[in-house]
Amino acid sequence: QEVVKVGLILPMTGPFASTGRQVSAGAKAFIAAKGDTAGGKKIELIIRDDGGVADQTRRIAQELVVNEGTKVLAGFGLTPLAMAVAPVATQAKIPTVVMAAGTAAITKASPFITRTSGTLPQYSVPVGTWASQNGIKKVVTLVSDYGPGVDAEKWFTKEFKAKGGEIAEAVRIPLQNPDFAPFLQRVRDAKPDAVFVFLPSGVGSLFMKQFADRGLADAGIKLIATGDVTDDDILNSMGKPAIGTITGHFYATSHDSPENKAYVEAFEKANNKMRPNFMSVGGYDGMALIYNALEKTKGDASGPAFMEAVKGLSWTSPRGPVSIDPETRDIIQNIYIREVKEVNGQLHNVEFQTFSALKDPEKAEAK
Amino acid sequence: MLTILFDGVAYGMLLFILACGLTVTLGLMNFINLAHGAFAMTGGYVTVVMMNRYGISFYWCLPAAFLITAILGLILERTLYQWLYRADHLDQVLFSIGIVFMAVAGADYFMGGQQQLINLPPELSGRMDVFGVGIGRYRLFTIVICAVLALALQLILSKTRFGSRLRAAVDDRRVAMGLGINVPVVFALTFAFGSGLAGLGGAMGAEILGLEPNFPLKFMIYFLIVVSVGGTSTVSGPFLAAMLLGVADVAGKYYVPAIGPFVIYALMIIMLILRPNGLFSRGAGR
Amino acid sequence: MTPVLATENLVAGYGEASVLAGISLTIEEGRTLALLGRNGTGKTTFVNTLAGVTTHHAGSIHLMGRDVTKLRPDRRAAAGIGWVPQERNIFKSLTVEENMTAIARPGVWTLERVYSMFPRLKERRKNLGNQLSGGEQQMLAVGRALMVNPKLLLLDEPTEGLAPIIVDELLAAIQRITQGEGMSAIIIEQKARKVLPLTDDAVILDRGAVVFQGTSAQLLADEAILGQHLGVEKGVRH
Amino acid sequence: MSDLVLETRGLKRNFGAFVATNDVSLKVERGARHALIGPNGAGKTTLINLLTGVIPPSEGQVFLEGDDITSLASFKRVKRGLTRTFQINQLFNGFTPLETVTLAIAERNGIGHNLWSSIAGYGQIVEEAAELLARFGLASIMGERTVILPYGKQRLLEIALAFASKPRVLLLDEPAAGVPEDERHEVLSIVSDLPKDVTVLLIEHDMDLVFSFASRISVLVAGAVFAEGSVSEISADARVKAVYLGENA
Amino acid sequence: MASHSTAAAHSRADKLMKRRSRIRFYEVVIWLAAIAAYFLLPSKMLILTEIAILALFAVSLDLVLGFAGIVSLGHAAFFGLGAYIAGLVALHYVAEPVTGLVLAGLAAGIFGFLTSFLILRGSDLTRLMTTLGIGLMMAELANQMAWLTGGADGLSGFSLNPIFGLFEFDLFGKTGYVYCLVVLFIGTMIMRRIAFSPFGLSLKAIKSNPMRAGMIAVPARKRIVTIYTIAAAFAGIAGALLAQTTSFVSPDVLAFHRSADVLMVLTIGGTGYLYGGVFGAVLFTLVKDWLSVVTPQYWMFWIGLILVVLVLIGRERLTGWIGYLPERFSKKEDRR
Ligand SMILES: Nc1ncnc2c1ncn2[C@@H]1O[C@H](COP(=O)(O)OP(=O)(O)OP(=O)(O)O)[C@@H](O)[C@H]1O
Ligand SMILES: Nc1ncnc2c1ncn2[C@@H]1O[C@H](COP(=O)(O)OP(=O)(O)OP(=O)(O)O)[C@@H](O)[C@H]1O
Ligand SMILES: [Mg+2]
Ligand SMILES: [Mg+2]
Repeated sequence: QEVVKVGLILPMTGPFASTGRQVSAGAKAFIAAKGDTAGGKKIELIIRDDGGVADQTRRIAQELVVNEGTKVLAGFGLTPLAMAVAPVATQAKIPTVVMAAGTAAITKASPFITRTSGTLPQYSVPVGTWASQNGIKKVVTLVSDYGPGVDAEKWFTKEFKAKGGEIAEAVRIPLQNPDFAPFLQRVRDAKPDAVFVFLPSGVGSLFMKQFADRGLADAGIKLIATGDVTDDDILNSMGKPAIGTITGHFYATSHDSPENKAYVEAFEKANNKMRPNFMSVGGYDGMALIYNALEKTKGDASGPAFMEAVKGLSWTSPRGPVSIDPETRDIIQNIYIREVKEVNGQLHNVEFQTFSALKDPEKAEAK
Repeated sequence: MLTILFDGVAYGMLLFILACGLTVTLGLMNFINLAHGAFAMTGGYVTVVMMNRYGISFYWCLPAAFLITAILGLILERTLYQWLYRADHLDQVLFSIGIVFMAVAGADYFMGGQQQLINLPPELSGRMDVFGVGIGRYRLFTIVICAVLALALQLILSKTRFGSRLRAAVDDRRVAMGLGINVPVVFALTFAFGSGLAGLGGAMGAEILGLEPNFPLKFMIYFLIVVSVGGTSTVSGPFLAAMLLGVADVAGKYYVPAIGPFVIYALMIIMLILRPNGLFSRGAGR
Repeated sequence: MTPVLATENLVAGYGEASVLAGISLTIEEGRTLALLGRNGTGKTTFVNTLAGVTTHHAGSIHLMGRDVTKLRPDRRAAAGIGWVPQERNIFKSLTVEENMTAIARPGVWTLERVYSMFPRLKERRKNLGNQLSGGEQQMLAVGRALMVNPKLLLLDEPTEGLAPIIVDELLAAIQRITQGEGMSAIIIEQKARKVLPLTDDAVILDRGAVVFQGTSAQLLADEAILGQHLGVEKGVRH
Repeated sequence: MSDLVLETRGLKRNFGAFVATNDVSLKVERGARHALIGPNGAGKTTLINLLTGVIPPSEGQVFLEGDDITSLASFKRVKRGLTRTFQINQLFNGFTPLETVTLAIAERNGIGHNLWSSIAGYGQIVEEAAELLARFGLASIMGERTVILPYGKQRLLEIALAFASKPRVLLLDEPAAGVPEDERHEVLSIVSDLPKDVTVLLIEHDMDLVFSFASRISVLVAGAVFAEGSVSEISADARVKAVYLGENA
Repeated sequence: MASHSTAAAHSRADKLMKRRSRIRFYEVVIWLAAIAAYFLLPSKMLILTEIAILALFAVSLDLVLGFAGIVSLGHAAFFGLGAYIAGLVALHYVAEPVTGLVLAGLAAGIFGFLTSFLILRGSDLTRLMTTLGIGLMMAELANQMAWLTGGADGLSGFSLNPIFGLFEFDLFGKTGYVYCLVVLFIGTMIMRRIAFSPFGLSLKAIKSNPMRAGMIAVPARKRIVTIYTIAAAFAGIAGALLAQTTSFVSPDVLAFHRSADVLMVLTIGGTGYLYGGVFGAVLFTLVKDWLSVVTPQYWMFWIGLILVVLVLIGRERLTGWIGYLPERFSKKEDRR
């Protein structure tokens, strides 16, 4: 039986190690559930750590392709890591599945890149829609000062303003920033109805505590955010302050579907009670995409054939129905608006509104 | 306005608590211990485990974090660190970075990679209004602890013989021994004390700075900034430096957010150019 | 009476290499010993061995009857040895006063007394160790050793770099202390003629071994030995 | 005739409130063998530090051959022919004596900034270094690392290194300290053999050496010039005896 | 008699000085091994390329640290600047690699010259922190000037023409390796000349005892500025190599860990003899790569353990033997 090697390159160490952990666990969960053959080929996963450093990612990718004969590349925790691999993908014609990084532009960098996570514009826009429909007039945006943050700020603002809202102030927080005090104080002093936040997961939880401590909620400022801030993985430890936060995202552990129930159960069992979060689903669906595409090509993993098969693929993921946009190779999926609630003594993102089958708005607009 | 000042002071104090253990090991013992953050992290994890797993009160966690980290420091000093006092600085850097790496991976292995959060007792969370100035309770608590600590440290080092014995031992170990100073004991105690302070800092900082395996690497730079700007020969230097940096950083980010991230580095470089040996270097001050 | 110091066939050096080739000598209470010899003959090594900072190979050291051969240096200081190292080794980040108080032990020697012996130190007492002139450092090294309140004072070239008038005072003071207070001392000195009139006994080392042992007066009278082992000529004036 | 080589005018230096050098106006003539003595802490080393630019003065000026050099960097003073030895050896521990001296000669010849040719290619400079080392009896150990040399040899290297810069004014700070008694005079005789137009200023507490070497003596007390004169004048001066020489001299 | 001994001293001195700069046995071995690797390890080109780049970066740091004694935790500022310049040049102007390399070296050199004035004063710790601050500010700047640098997403979308229009970069990284190796070789040879020149010796004097160096007429500041500029230029060239071989630049090239890594690499290999950077780069990269394949999540622990053990047993033992055999050989010959 022939083997198709899938190289999974992720930050397993360093500040973004939790991304690597979740994505790889999701990918493994898929193989555990669906077996290791697809399209008549045996699938072999090779996991490598890039420490979140772009030139490492690129070198590892190149080595996997050249030395290990890897047919598919996958993983990529952060935008620059994916960007660094794009030339390799193009030059070697290697299908490349982005499972975590979220900046819109990635799929434009190479025709061999596809994505199973989501883009920041994709889940920032619905938050803007929801806010404007729910009596919020004046908002301060507060985002991490780097690519994804800027994306989130831009698309939320665009949607919110278009629907008649007012942005009182746009605050950006440096990536290396131990204390949120000055930024929160700025928010407080602007007296908005709500603050829209994007911060990478982990940082978000710290933010949440300081948000509560500073009494912003008491001052009548509502917290709305992208789902990264209320990452299911650590949501529980954020405690009471998180309750009531409204976020938009493509996946919640508590998503109500049989596929998801099975997924969560298997995942928690295999990973010592760790909750699967949106990153893990990116990994899981990445494998699903690879399997489906290989089934379609009957095991042909060569770049052009594989990518042709990828276009228009659709399947039911733990997060709900998803498909791959044939034009942009980006994912089309539902975005849910959720509220943090206590369920059986555990904190959960509870979905209460669905925006169905959204495309990445940036690429949609570009046309 | 005053709230910003207050926040800045509190942030500075937090920096000081975290860095003052380093003032002891780097400043007084002249050992470049980049693993300082690893001790701080230990203190943080001690608190997390005690509070979250065993439900012990935060107030008991602080002394426990100090003690447990101090004991850990003592053990490491006796087994490893003591061989490196006379090594050159690059060796110390390499060695302590090695310790950091091991600590980071170890914490990941035992505690998992995610952010650890603690829930403070209610009287420490939230904020109160004092004459219209919003004051975070925990921040106030930090300031008080820190002020007490700084004062105590200053007294121990300047008013007791222990301080001068320690510096003598650092200046010239051989002759200090020959003149009757029990150098190994002095060093071991000091190192344990410095580690203990780091642990305390970690325990107090976890609330605001967060705690995850990369803590020692992430905050190493901040400790070093405080100690280098403050100078290594006094406690009051780093204390003032921490305040200054805290206030400047917070105010900078509040008033001029566009250049916020540069403020602390620029300030550091300027200070270092003006006072290359720290705010109160013993050489220049007298 | 037990002698203050008795060494028996002492062999010591640095690491594997031995510098001292078996030295046996004794010092009685209240007596001063001039330790002479050319460059590199092991004078410093001998004194450092007594202070405990070299590698001991063989032989024994008894301090007031107590075997201190295996004691750590800091224990020896407690047992009554005060040491003025040849290179002074002032603690550079301590002030003059801290240099002395850091190692002080209770006894007749107090800060006041050291200051009255070296008024210069009192004037500079807030100065850091590395901000002293060469001679001031030398004074401080001596003062510091006295603050240990030792039974046996080891002085390694204590007059180097001192003004002539201070040299005279220092040597006279040591003579006074030893005779008056029962302290014993070993003085290493380059200028034999200068120190011999003020000491009781004398020892000359050559290649780590004792080549002359006797009273200072005997040695001073013996031009042949002085010339042979110390290269001291008759005509040198002082 | 009386050609002033080195002159200070109202030189002052404070350390905090403490005045280490107090209004020193010193004149040294070309070719002089001038000694500087005084109690410990009188400010002799400080004065040398001021003359050579190791520390800047608080007030006053320094003139070298008529030019004001008060704010000139050390290395530029050396280029103008003013150099010194240190009371406590200041050597390059990891260097061999040969490398040490070769570098000094290379700098004197202005090729120190050359970063392209190998230093070994400058045959004349190496030759000169070898000669100088031989003159100080250091030839046999020229390839050893300085730090492991016996103290006496290091002391000689310290002096040889000052010679390597071919000074026209040489300041010696207790050159004989740590050198055994019977070798002290040898060291000073090498200094005495310098060409007649080289000026030497010597600090020393060994009066045998001072009196046999110097032609003129300045006595410094508490930072200020206390007395100045010929050997016989100073050695007979009762005030100098009282503050510095003591009765034995 | 006397003239005879002077003559003997002279010939001895001549021999000793010549011996200093003689090409050592291990140097030849290194370069031969590097060439052999091209033929013997075709599947390892990428990691070898990475080693070559890191080696050049580390050797350039050695000029500053090992020779002038200036510790720097911000050397990545020059590396990163070089990388960005090379990337921008390729993106907007010429895609010919050597041109980009030269321009990157120049830009980094100029930046090195400008910042060198900040590190003239102060203790080790002060310099460590000043350089660190400069590095961090550069990293933040790269993040903020997204219009030029692409911000956190990095600078991509450029590709390079064949070198001199002849040798095309291939997916196996063969061209890349040869390209980097040649640059490393030329760079090391240039730095080697500098090391054994009067200038190089004067740097070591400044490092060993700055006060005395001044007293033998060494203009310390000028020399430090010069060497810092040169080292910055080489670091910039190393950065440019990275950008060109990966066709990508992200703010990561300026990150703190890069400065720390290179310091670590150099320390492992040993400072002050140039090849320390090369040995360190080889060891560090191979061990790290091996460990991160064996245990992707916990390799840091083992690297840490290795560092600790390395220091405890004495890191000079790792590289001390390198110069030893040939040294011994010539010493014997010397005794005769
Ligand atoms: N740290 C050391 N390591 C190895 N050998 C040493 C060390 N210190 C001294 N020696 C050697 O020991 C021998 C004796 O040296 P010592 O310092 O005891 O002589 P000394 O009589 O005090 O001479 P001086 O009059 O120069 O002070 C010398 O040959 C010297 O080279
Ligand atoms: N950096 C400094 N800070 C404070 N005081 C200093 C400093 N340097 C020197 N001094 C003081 O200045 C005085 C003069 O010192 P200097 O070294 O010039 O004396 P000296 O005449 O050379 O004495 P000696 O003969 O003992 O070497 C001393 O009392 C010394 O303590
Ligand atoms: Mg001696
Ligand atoms: Mg002096």
